[in-house]
Amino acid sequence: MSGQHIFLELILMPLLAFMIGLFLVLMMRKVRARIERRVGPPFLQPLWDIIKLYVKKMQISHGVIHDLGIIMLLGGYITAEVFLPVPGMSGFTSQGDIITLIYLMMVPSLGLALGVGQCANPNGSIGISRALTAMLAYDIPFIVVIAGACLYYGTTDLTEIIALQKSQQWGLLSMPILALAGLIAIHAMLGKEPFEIYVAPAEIATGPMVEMSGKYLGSLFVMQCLQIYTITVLYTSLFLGGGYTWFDFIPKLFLVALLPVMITVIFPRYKTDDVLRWLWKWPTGLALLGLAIVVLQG
Amino acid sequence: MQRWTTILFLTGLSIVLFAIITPLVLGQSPMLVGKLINASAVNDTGAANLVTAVVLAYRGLDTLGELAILFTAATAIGIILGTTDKTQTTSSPTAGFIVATAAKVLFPLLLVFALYIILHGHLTPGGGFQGGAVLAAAFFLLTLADSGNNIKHKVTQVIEALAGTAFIVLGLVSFALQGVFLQPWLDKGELGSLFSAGSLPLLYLALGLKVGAELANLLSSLANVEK
Amino acid sequence: MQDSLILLVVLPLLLAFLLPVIARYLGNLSGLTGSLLLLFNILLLANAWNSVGYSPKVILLGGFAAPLGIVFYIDKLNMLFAILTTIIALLLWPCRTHNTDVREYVLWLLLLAGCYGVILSGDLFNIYVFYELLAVASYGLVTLPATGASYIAGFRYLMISALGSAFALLGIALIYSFTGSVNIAHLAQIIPDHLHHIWGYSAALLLIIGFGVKAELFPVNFWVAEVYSHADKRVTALLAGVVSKIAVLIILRFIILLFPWQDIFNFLLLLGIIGVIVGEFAAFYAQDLLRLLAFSSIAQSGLVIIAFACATEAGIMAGIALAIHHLLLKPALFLLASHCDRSINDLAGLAKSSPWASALFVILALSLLGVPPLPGFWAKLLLLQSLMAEQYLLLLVLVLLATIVEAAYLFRLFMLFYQRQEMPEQKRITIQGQELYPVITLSGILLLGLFFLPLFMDSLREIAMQTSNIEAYINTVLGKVQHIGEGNI
Amino acid sequence: MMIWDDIFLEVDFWINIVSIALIVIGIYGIVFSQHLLRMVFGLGLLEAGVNILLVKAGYQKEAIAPIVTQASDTMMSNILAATAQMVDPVPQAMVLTAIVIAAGVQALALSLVIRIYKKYGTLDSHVLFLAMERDRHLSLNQKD
Amino acid sequence: MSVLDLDHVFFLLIVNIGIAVLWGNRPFVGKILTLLYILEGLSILTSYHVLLSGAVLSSSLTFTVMQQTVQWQLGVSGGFFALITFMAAGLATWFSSGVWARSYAPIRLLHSYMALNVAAMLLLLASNDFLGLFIAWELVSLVSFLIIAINGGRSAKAAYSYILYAFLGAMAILLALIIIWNATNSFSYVEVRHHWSTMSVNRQLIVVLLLITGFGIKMAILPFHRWQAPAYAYVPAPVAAFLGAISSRMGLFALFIVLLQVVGIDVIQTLWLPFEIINMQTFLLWLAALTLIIPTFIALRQTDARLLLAWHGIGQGGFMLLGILSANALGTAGGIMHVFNHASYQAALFFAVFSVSYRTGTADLDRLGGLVTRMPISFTVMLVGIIGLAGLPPMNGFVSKWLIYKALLDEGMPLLFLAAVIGTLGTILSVYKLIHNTFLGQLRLEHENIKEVPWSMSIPMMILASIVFITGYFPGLLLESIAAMQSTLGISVVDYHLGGVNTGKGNLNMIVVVSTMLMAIGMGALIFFVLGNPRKQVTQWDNYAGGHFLTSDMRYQYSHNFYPGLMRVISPLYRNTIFWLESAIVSTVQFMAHISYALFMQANYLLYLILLVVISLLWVLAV
Repeated sequence: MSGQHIFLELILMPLLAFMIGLFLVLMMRKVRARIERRVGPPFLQPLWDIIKLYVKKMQISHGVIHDLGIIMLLGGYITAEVFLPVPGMSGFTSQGDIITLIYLMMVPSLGLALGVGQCANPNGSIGISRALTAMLAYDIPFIVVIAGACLYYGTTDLTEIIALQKSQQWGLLSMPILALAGLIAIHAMLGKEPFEIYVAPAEIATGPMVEMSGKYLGSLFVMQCLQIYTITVLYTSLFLGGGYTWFDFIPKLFLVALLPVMITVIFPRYKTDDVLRWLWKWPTGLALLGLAIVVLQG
Repeated sequence: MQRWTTILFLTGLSIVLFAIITPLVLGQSPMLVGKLINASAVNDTGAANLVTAVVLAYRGLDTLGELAILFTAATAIGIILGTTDKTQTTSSPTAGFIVATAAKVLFPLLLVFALYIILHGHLTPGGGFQGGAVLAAAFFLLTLADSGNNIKHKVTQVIEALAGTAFIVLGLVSFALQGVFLQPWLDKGELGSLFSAGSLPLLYLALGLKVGAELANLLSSLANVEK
Repeated sequence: MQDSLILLVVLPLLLAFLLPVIARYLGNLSGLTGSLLLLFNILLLANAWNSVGYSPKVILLGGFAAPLGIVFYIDKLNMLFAILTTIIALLLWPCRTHNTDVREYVLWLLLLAGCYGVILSGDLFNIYVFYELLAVASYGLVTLPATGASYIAGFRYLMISALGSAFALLGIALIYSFTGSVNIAHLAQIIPDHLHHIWGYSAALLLIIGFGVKAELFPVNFWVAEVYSHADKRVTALLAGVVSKIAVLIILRFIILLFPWQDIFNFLLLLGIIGVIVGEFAAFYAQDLLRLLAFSSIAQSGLVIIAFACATEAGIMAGIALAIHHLLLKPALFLLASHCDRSINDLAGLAKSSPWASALFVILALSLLGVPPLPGFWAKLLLLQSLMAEQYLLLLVLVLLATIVEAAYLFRLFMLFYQRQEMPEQKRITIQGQELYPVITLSGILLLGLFFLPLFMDSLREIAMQTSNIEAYINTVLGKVQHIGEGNI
Repeated sequence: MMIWDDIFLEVDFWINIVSIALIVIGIYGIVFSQHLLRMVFGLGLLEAGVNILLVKAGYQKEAIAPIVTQASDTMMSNILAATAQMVDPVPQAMVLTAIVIAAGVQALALSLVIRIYKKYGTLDSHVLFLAMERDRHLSLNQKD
Repeated sequence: MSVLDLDHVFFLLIVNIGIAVLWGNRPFVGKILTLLYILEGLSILTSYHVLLSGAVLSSSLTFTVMQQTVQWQLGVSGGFFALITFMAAGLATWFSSGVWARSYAPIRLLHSYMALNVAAMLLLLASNDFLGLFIAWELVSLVSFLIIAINGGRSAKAAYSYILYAFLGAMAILLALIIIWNATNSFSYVEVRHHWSTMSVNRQLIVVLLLITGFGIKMAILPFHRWQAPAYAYVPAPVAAFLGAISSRMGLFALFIVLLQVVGIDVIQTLWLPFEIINMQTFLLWLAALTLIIPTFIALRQTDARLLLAWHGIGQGGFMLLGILSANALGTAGGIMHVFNHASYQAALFFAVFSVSYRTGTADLDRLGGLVTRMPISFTVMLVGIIGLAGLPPMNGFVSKWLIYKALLDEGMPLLFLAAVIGTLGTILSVYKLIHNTFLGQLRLEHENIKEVPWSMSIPMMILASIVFITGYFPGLLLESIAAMQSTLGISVVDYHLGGVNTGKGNLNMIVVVSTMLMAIGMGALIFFVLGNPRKQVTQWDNYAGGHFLTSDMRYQYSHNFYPGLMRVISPLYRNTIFWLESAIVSTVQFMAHISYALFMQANYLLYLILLVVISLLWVLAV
């Protein structure tokens, strides 16, 4: 792979991720609106929101670390994008496997925590402690799911997993329970309704976003798009056989993003303790059951 | 209750001891070494009284050890009771007139009797220890009679020391002559006569004097302990 | 010529008899004569050591052949213990202050003569007599400080020791009534196979308990705590270091030569291990330094007894190594501890007031504990190896647990010594220099021994081989005469 | 010589009884008594009992005392015949030493008892033990 | 320079001790000692290529006793650990050589104990057979007792409990040694490995368990972990860094040598615990996993920064053991690499925490906050440290964690993988709490005029931070010596390249990962700073407070009980059973001591003598 080819992919992958992410966010808001029997936002609304925030005159910063946190936020997900297997572009998928990806996804949450910490607002700190507790909550079932998958496939390299699924059957069919548990875990990772204590708009006063305004809030929206994209691509490549061509890849992503939205609409918000207890009880139980099946199958 | 435990304990102890002692029927014990000594004692040491032969010749070191123990006991008592100066000693009541006169009469007799026992140690039963005891009794009789004229500790100590050294020197001489410590030397003389059995009577003499002086010293220090 | 070794016993007695008389003329020289005599003893032993060479020698007392007369048996082990006793006695010799009674020297000399007699003698009753000489001399020495408490401690010590001697005498009577002889070599031929029944066992038990009093065997070592904390420091050092090891030596001779039966070994192992555990735990609870060291010496002699009780050659080697290590170490500790005779928490901050003494105490205690580079570790390693060879796993574990308890109370002491906050001025303890000379020489010997460790280990192995070789013992003592007069046992 | 034998057994039995009685009483005296003096006497009895057993070990049946009396004829042969009949002299020598040792130890014990009585005025071993501990405690604390 | 053999290093160490003891309290001596440590490190580095090729640095320190020749020589594994020791010691002495020395009275003691510690540790690392190992082991435990007890008071108590645990360990090792001696009557590793199978199976089991207890105590494996946290927290700064970095890893080194080289991992896999429930390797792995999880979640609750870090030290120790015992090339490589990584960022974190407490006087998380504006360098060092400790990509912690996770997955132990990840997540939470409560949030009034720590203290911190980043960027540097180590031990070797590892099933190239991260952060910064209007700096009181006006006298900071939700869920799990177990043992010992003392203090003790005589005679009659 020649140098500039790599460089091109380095630029192209995050951009593509951002665009697909925007459409995913749009789709989510559209579907949610439809369910709530309202029209929903126009086509490019998420993009406009970001642009509106970026062009704001008053950009309030609480210190260097506040900015550094946001940059770490964006940087973390941009790096993750490069390692995700996307049809047609290999990027650096061969240089880092799924464990690297999991850790790369933790870097942004640490960046966000640092940024919010610098704002010296206790409400922000409370929000961050809730965010990290939630991370602890949803990461455990997710890790069990990944352990099960890797054990089943025998490898932790995503491109190989996709190739295996192409030759055999989709992960969804071979490990249904794990796939289900994975879905619930992803649901929590996206910070959607029952588990959205730390990003919920109503909790804005006590959430991490309390001191974020202007382009800081904008970058958070960018992060949200990239996050949705990363998580859905990860899930598809693990259980839905990844994308052979762009035409079957995009619908899979939208499908994966669609299911959580359907659930979020009808649920109220859990408190942090209940998030912990629920996530450690049901999805983890399911995942462990799936893991047991995988292990027993040998 | 305490009474019963002691009785129980004592009967238990006596049964145990009895079980150990019974097989040793009197008279049947094997005289392994005894026979040899009986056979060779007379011509080895020339002493008529075989016990003295054993005490002084065959097992001379035991007797030396024994002497040392008595001497240690005496010195230890000397330190503990510390009767170096007689000024504060309690003046026990002077014995009655009968005891005083009897003491004066008996003292020389006892002396003669003690010396007889010591000197004839190798011929007739008795010897240094028994003679020494009688000697001490003689002197103690005097202190009993009237506590005033106490045994002069200086003198007894000197006798004691000299007698002890005499005993050891006799042994050392035999060491110098024959290279073996405490071996009976000097000619054995004919059996049964006073001057027979080589150096044994001399050893017994030294032994007797030492024991006599020591016991006298011991008894007097026990008798009049300082206030 | 090694026959002259008899002088070891005789000269101290001669000097003891003469000293009260000639002390007036010698004046303060009398202390010196004692040490001169000891130097002479060392010379005697030195030229005897290389002349003994490999085969052990015999001295016939009174020129009579073995079973008749008394016999002194000279072999490497006895010589080693004799030399060590002389060195320790020389170092601990009471220096002459204005009020020391000359009779104290007499008692020391008599004790010394008793020690030599017990080490060298090869005759059962003779050992008993010299052991008794040792005992009576130690009664006298214990009551030297003339305080009421020392009298009571002396009396209780006398009582238990006299009771022990009575049992020993009963044992000798039993043995004599069965075998008719008291010479150890002669008995060694008869007892092991003929007396292997309950009377032989009971004789063995009585003898071991009798001589166990001085060897600090478990049930009979109640006197140790009282006597060591009330007696004079040099006497305690001598008793704890030398005398207890000599008593253990006697028990070693008995169980190797006279009673080589497994039941007796088990009995001794049991008593030994109880002694170790109870000793260590009592030391953990002890409130003052002297009593702590007394209990630790109970534990140490328990270890030596255990080593000897597994009567293999390795066991004997371990026992000798432990005995020598403790013999050199404990007197030094007692001399150091005698100055800080306070309850333990008054010792806080000792390192500030007398840094050298506390540093020395720490090093010696670490060697006692068995911390590797120090000699104590090698002795303990030998013990553990011999225990393992005999597959006594439980004993091994208990010994190690006891070491941990020992570490607990020793380190508690070190923490106290090196505490930061200052002690009030008047409670400060300072140890003068000249008191430390014997301690420094002793620890010097110990640490020097470290450099000659391989050489030392080989000679120890050689001594152990010679001791455990029973036939050699019988042949040298009885000459080539076999089984004199079987007698109707 | 039947009579001689059963008389002989009778004597042996009685000697055993006496010696064991002495030993047991001695031990009782030492262990169970609280009075120091009684302990010393107990010791004496114990030593006596043991000495009896020691002497008994030397006795031979129908043997005579080990003293050569017919001093007149110095013929070696009949002296040998005489000594063959003799009792074993070695235990007698040993007993001699044991008795003197016992005497020495008891004298020392008595002097200690005197000294203790002078100092504490009592001879009860429990009281004395507590007194010793108290002295020890005092000497530990007030030494400056 | 010609190949230096070990004698030069020993000589330098003795010079070290001499200088420290004689002129410890001179101002310039700290710098000389640092130079000496660095010189020693370099001397090993120069002859490191010899070690890599499997040769050995021999020394003339040998003696033979009981037909055993005890010889000291440094292999590649010893060399690797020695490098870490010298790095830690050098930087710690550098930290304490400057201004800090004036604030610490017994500086002479500190320098001499540090020198003694390094010497003892090198002796341990160079030991070549069981006897040499045990001698050095006792020396190390004694000397670390000294250095732990340096502050007196609280740390003296911690040191006392440490030395008791250490002696328990030492006795366990001695027992194992004796059992081995009985089977093979030799102490050399080769001989023991050769004769190992002659021992009966349950004796092998006992020996392995004893060795693990013995060495595990120093590493604070679970049942014996109570002594380490206070011991490593209440000591002065350089000592805490040194101990945290390397001291408890001596246990790991010994375990690593004994279990892998002598006993062999295959033997451990075949050894079954009684009743065949679980084989030894799984038992140990689960023990290591528990040692990772429980201390980490205890650390979560700590309010004192030093204790929090000390508890994390114990947790990461469990992680290393997890790696080493995974019997997989990647796992062992990860385990050893984690030793280096942990040494680097633990020391950095301790330095950062102590520099904060040097300036503010306290390390209590509830009384700090907002210091990032005042102490930027300490903040960056702590940031790098916590990213390393949490094991996030750019730093070296991630590489060793990745290796161990990959090994656990490849070996088919998903539950252990889960346990390890739980441990890591707990680390991330507690580590964020550390940096948030000290540096972020509201700056307190009294810390207004806090300045950054002087250069002599901040340079070592920065060096450590850079080491953490560089070894993260190029893990090959470490993997090279680790591969050499694995080959000398005869276990499967990891195939590495400068950037990382490529196994067949998913590989890692840190050069790519880190460079993409830097590029991505560059892009993020580009987007963030270029687009949108210039930023306006705002003071900490210009915050949203629901309409209230923030004033400086009101403490507007959230740091106490940082994870309330999590704590409510898992607080029932904190039952500290080990604490009750420990105090139960202590009270039984005291009770037995009281009994045996009373046993001796008897007025009428002759009774016991007579009882013994009667009982023994009865026993004789019964026989």
